[in-house]
Amino acid sequence: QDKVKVGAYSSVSDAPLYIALEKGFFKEQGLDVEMVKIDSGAALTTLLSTGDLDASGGSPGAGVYNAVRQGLQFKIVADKGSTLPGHGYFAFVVRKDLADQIKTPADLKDRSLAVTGYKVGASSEVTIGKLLASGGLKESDLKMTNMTFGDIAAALGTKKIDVGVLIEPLVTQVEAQGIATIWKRADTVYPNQQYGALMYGPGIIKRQAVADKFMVAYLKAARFYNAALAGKASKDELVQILTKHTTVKNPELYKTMKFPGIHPDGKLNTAGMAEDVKWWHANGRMKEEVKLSDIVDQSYAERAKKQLDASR
Amino acid sequence: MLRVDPLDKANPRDGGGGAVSAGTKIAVRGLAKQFQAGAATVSALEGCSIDVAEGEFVTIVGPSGCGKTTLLRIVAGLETPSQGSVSIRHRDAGKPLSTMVFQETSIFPWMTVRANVGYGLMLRDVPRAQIDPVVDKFLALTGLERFADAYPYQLSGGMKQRASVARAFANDPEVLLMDEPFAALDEQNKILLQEELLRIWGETRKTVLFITHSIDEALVLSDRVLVMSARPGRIKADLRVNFPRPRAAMDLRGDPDYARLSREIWLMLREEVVGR
Amino acid sequence: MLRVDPLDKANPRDGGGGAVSAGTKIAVRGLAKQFQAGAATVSALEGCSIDVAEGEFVTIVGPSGCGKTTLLRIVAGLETPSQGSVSIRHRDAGKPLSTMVFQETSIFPWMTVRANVGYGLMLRDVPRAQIDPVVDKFLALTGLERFADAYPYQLSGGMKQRASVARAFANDPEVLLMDEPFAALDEQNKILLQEELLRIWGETRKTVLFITHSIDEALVLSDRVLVMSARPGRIKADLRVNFPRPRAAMDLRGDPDYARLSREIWLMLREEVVGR
Amino acid sequence: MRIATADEVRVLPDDTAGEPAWKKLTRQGWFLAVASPVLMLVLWEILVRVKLLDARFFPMPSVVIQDLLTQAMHKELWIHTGYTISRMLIGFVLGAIPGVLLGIAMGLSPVLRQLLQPAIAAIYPIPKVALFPLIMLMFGLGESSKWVIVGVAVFFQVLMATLAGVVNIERVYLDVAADFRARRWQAYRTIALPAALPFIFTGFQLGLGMSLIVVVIAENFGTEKGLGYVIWHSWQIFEVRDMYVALILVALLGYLSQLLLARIERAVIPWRRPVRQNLNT
Amino acid sequence: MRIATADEVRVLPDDTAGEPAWKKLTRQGWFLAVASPVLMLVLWEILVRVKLLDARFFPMPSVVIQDLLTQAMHKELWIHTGYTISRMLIGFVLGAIPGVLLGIAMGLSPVLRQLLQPAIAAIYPIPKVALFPLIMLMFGLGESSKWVIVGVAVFFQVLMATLAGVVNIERVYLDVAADFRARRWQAYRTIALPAALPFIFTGFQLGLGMSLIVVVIAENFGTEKGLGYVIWHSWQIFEVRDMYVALILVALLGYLSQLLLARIERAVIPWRRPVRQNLNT
Ligand SMILES: Nc1ncnc2c1ncn2[C@@H]1O[C@H](COP(=O)(O)OP(=O)(O)OP(=O)(O)O)[C@@H](O)[C@H]1O
Ligand SMILES: Nc1ncnc2c1ncn2[C@@H]1O[C@H](COP(=O)(O)OP(=O)(O)OP(=O)(O)O)[C@@H](O)[C@H]1O
Ligand SMILES: [Mg+2]
Ligand SMILES: [Mg+2]
Repeated sequence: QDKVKVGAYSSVSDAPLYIALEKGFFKEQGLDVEMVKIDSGAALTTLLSTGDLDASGGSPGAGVYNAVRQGLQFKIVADKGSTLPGHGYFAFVVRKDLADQIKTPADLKDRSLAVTGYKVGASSEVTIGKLLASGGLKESDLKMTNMTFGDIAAALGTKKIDVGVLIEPLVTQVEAQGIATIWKRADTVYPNQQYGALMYGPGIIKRQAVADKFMVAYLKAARFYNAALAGKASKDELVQILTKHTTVKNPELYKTMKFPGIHPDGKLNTAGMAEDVKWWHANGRMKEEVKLSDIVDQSYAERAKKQLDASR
Repeated sequence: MLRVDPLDKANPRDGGGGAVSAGTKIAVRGLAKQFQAGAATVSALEGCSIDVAEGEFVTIVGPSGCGKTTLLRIVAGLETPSQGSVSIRHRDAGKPLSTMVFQETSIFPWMTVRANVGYGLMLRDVPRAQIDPVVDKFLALTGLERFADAYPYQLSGGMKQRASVARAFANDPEVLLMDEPFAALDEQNKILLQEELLRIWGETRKTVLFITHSIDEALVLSDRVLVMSARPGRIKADLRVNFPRPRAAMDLRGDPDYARLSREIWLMLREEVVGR
Repeated sequence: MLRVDPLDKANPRDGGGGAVSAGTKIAVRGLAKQFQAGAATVSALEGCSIDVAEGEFVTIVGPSGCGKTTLLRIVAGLETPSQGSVSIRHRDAGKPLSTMVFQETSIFPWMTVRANVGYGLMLRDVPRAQIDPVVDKFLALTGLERFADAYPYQLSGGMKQRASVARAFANDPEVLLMDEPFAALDEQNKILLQEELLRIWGETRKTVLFITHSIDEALVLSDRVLVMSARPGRIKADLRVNFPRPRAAMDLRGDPDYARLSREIWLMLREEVVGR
Repeated sequence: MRIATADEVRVLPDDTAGEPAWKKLTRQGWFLAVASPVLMLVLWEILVRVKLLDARFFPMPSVVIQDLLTQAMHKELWIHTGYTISRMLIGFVLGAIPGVLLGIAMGLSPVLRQLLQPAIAAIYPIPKVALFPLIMLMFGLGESSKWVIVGVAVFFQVLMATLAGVVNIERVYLDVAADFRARRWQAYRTIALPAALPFIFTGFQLGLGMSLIVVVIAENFGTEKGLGYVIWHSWQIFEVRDMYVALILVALLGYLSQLLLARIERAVIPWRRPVRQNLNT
Repeated sequence: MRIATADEVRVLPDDTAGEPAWKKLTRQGWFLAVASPVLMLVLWEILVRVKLLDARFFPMPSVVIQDLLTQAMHKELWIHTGYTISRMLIGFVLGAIPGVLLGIAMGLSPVLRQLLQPAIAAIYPIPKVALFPLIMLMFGLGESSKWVIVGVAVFFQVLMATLAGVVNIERVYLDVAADFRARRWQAYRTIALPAALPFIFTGFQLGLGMSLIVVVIAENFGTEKGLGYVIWHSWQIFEVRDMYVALILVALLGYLSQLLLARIERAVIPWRRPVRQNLNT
C-alpha cells in the first residue's frame, strides 16, 4: 500500500477527499491515505514545501503562486471548489438594519466591509474587486478589514461592520438568526471563479503511478458528490460523511445551504485563474505575475477521466 | 519616632538615674536594646548609662558585636531603645543637634563629592553661595579638593570615608557621633585625619562620641575611654586620659603612662575577646 | 608565564645586581613595572631590589598606591615585571614554593570554610583523610572551628580574612606572601592573630614577606622593615628590628627604642603621604 | 529632667511607643498575603454580579473555578497542559545546554568571544518570535518548529547570562587559583563554573519565562493541542470561560516552573545568601 | 645566578615575552568586531551560491540588501516602520509611567506593598501575550488593543524593577537622611528616586525588549501596517525576501532603541561606574 498524506481544511469543499476516504475509493486504488487538518494557506505552502504533505486541498491564491515562483515545486491538478452558477458557497451579507440602505454596489461607499484573507491575495478579493468595479468604486472608497469568518459573523452582530463576505453554513446561519441578510451570492458576482483546487506536492509528483491512482479515487468521489446533489445518489450518505468530517456538524443546515461547485472531471477554469493572477498583480498582492502553465497540470485529471469513462 | 522637645516638656518617663548635672551634654540612662532576629531575641545592650560633658571627647572601645553601633544609633535617634532613655541638651536651635559618621560607606553614590559634603546644608535650604565656601573648607581639610566634582565611584575606599567625615563636619552639629570613621583608612591618612579632627574639635568645642577598635586611636584622641563588655554590652570601665593637648600621635608613644593605659585597656578587651 | 627552573638553568638575563649570597631565599633585582591605563602609562615600581634571607620575616610599609601589592604579585608570579628579575630558591619540590594572602576578600563564596582552607591540598590531590586534620588545626588557630561547615556569606569580614590566612597556612609553602592580611580585623583579633602568626613562623621557619600599613604591626612582627617611597615605588629605607623574641605587642609599648623606631618610620611615611 | 536653662533637650522614650492596631495587623504579613487575592476575587465577583463588570469578558471567578474543576475531571485539559509543558521543557533543554556551553567557552576564550560577540550582539535584540514564521517555513508546522523557536529564545538568554557570569568572575579568585597552581581543568571546575552558576541560573529563569511566552504564541499555529491553542481558539469562537481556564493554568505553569527552578537553584547553589526579607522602610 | 646548590629556583623573565602575532591582532578588538559579521554575511552568500543553503529560506544577503535598498525608496516601508515604532512607544509610555509610580509607592509603603504584592506576584509569571486574546475581546482589533497589551507587558517589568530598586536601597542611605533630618519629600527626591534609578532603567530595558516582542505578535492581528504585519503576511503569501527585509528592520529597531535607552541612562545616571571593559581572562 502506498502512503499518501493529504491536507484539508475540514471545509465542505473538501468533500471529494472525505467521500473517497469514507467510501473506500482510496483503498480500491491501494492507497493508504492519512488526512491532516490545515488551517491556513500559509500552513498549506509550508507543509507541502517541507514534504509533510503529499497533496492538499487549498486555494489557488497569491501565496501558492509566490511559493511556486520562488522554487517550491507543486502543481495545481484539479478543481476543488468554484462558483459554478447555483453554487454560491460564498456570499456578501449585509447587516440586518442596513439591508435597505445597501442595494447596489455603489451603496458600499464609505461602508466597512470585512473579508477573510484581505491583502493576502485571496480569491474573494477578486470577487470584491469585480463587485466594486461594477459600482465604480475602488478599495480605498470603503473601510476594508481582515477577519476570520467567525469574527465577521460576530462583528455583524455587534454592528462593528456593515458588510461581510461569509462562507456557508455561516451565510445561512446569520440570516436565520436575523443578524444579516444575504445580499449577493458569489456566483452572481463572479461566476466560475476557481477558489479551491487540489494540489500535488513534490512528494507525490515523484510517484506518478500513485498520483494517478489518487486522482482516480478523487474524481470518482467528485462524481458521487455531484450525483448526490442532483438527487441521483444518496444525499443522506453525503450529508453523513460531511457531518462527520467538516466543520458543519448540524445535519439540518445541509438542507438549506448552498454547496460549492466541483467539476465532475476535475476541470480547472484556467482562464479565470489567469484573470485572477492579473488582478492580484495589478493590485499589489503579487510582486510578479506567474505563468500558469508552470503551475497547472491537468494531465492527471485527464488520464483519470479517461480511465473512469472507460470503466463506466 | 524621633522627637525634639523643649526641655520643660521633658519626658516624665526619664530613667531612674535622676539628676543630670548642669554641664552634661548627653545623658544615657539604663539603656537596653533587644533585637528580634527571627524567633530569637538578641540582647545587644543592657543597662548602659553614660554621661558626656559639654565639649568632651569620649571614646568607646569594645569587642566586635558588643553593641557600640547600636548605642550610637540610639543616641542619634535612629533606633528606639527597649528600655532606658537618652537626653541631649540642644543649645542652639539654629544648628543641628547631632550628626553621625557611619561605620559603613555612607556617602551617596549619586551625588558628587561636593554635593555629598553639602548635603546637610542643602537640606536646610542654605543658599548655594553660603554652602560652597564651607564645603571647600572641609574638602581641603580632608585632602579632597581635587575631587570636588568627582562621583564616589571614582574614589578609593579611604577617600569615600574622608568625604563622609567632611559631610559631618560641614553640617556643624553640636554633637558629633563617629562610628569607627577612620577604620578603613591607611595608617598614614588615619593619623593625619586624627590630628585634623583634634584641631577642629579644639576650635569648635563640639561634643564628640567616638567609637574605635584601636586603643592607640582612643588614647590619642579622647578625654575619656569607655570600655564595653561583650554582648550584651554594658560599660565595663571608664578611664580618664590626661595627656596634655595638643597631642601628636607619635609624641605619646614614649610616655610610660601611655604604655600602661594601653596595656590596661588591652587586657580588659582581651578578656572579652577570648571567647570570640 | 611562570616558570620553575632548576637553579643551574638560571635566567641569563638576571639583573645587574649580581651575586646572591647562599642564605638568600628571595632575590629581587632592579624590578620595574609599568601599567597601561588607557592611553597613559602608570609606573608602579621602579628599580626595586630586595634580598630576603631564609626564614626571615620582612615587612614592607609604604604610602597607599606605592606599588606594594604589585611587588608582591610579581614575586608570587602573578604578574610579569617590565624590567628586572625575581628569583626564589625552592628547597623542597614536594612543598609549594609560595602562597599569597590577598588584600581583598579572596576566599571562595561557593566553598565551605573547610573546603576553602583545604583548597591547596585538594588541588595537589592529597587524600581527604590527610587534609582534614591539617584543616582542623588551622581552623582552631584562627578561631573558626565552629564555622567549618559554614559558607562565607555567614561570616563577618574579619572571619573571612582569618579563613584566608588559614588557607595559606594549610598550604604549607616555603614562602608566605601576605598583603595586609589583618587590615580588615578589629584591633583585638588583629593582635591575637599576630601572635599566632609569630608562633607558627617560629615553629616552621617560613620566609615571610608581609605588607602592612600599620607601623605597630611592622615593628611587632618583623626582623626588617622596608619603607617604600610613593609611586613609582622604590625601597627608601631598610630598617632592622632587634627586639627579642618572642614578642608580645603590648610589652613593646614601653620600650624607648620602639617609640624611636615608630617615630622614624612615621616621619618617612609622612613625607611621602603629604602630597596625598 | 530638672535642668533649669532654656536649652532644648531631645528626649527619647524609654520604651517602644504603642503602634496603631492596624499597623500591628499589617506586620503579620501572611494576613495580607492571603487577604488580598481573596479580597480581589470577592470584589470581582460582586462587580460582575451587580453588572459593573461585563460578564462576557470577566466571567465570575466562581463560575470560572467551577469550569476549571469540571474540566479537570476530563483528561482533555490535562492533554493540553501536557503538550504545553513538553514543548516548554524540550525547547528549554534544547536551548539551555548549548547556551551554557557556548557561554562558558566564550567567557574563557577572548578570541572566541571577540569573534562571536558582534554577531550575537546583532541577533540578540531581535525579538525571537519574529523569527517564528521563518522557522515554520524551515521546520514545518509540527512539534519541531515549536521546539526550535523555544530553543532559540532560551539559547540567547542563557548564553548572555552565562557569558556575563564567566566574564565577571572576580579577578582575585582567578589569582588565587593561579597562586595555588591550579591546573586548567581544576580552575574550570573549582572556579569558573561555580562562580558563574548564579548568573547561569538567572539566565535559566529569564529563559524559562521566555519559553512560556514563546510556547503560547507558537501554539497559535499548526496544532490543536496545548494551552496556547485553547486560548487562541477560545478567542476565535468567543468562549471566554474556556480562555480563563487556560489562562489560569498558564499562570500556574509559569508560577510553578519558576518555583521549581528556584528550588533547584537553592539546592545547587547552597552558598548563596538567602534572599533578603522584605524590608520595612 | 651562581649559587651552587641543587636547590630549585623560580626565575621570572626580566621583560615581557613576545606574544604570538595572531594574539596581538585579536587584541585589536575592533578588527574582529567588524570582521566577524562581515565574514558571516560573506560565508552565508557563498553557502547559498554553492547551494549548501536553501535560497528559498535563506536568500542571499546581497539580494536582501538590494531589496531593502529598493524598498527604502518607497514610503510604504517607512509607514510600516512608523506604525511599529509608534505602537511600541505609546505602549511603552502607557506601561512605564504607572509602573514607576506604583513601584516607588509600593517600595516606600509597606502596607501598600503587602496589600498588592501577592496579587502582582500571581499575575507576574503569566506570559502577557497570553492575555492578548482577552484584550482583543475587550478593546477590539484596533490600535488601542495593541497599546494596551504592550503597556501591560511593560508595566509589570518596570513595576517589578522599580520595586526592587526602592526596596533594596542600602539601609544606611536612609539612615543618613534620617540623621540629617531630611523631610519626607526631601528623602524621596534625594535618596529614594536616585537610588532606585539604575533599577528603573533595568526595568525600562527589559520592558523595551518585551514591547518589541509584543508588538510583533500583536501586528499579526487586525492590522495591515507595521513590521510585524509584514513578517506574518510575508509568511502567509510566501514572500521570504520581504520577511527578511522586515526582520532586519525589527532587529535594527531593537538594537537602536536599546542604544538610545543606554544613552539616556548614561545622561540621567552620571554617577554610575562605566561598564567594565572586556576582560582578557
Ligand atoms: N537590626 C538588627 N537585628 C538583629 N540584630 C541586630 C541588629 N542590629 C544589630 N544586631 C545585633 O546586635 C549586636 C550588636 O551589634 P552592633 O552593630 O551594635 O555591634 P558593634 O559593637 O557595633 O560591632 P562592630 O564592632 O563589629 O561594629 C550584634 O550581635 C548584632 O548582630
Ligand atoms: N592592573 C593595573 N592597571 C593599571 N594600573 C594599576 C594596575 N594595578 C595597579 N595599578 C596602579 O599601580 C599603582 C600601584 O598599585 P598597588 O596596588 O601595587 O599599590 P599598593 O601599594 O598595594 O596600594 P594599597 O596600599 O592601597 O594597597 C597604583 O597607582 C595603581 O593604580
Ligand atoms: Mg559597629
Ligand atoms: Mg595593595
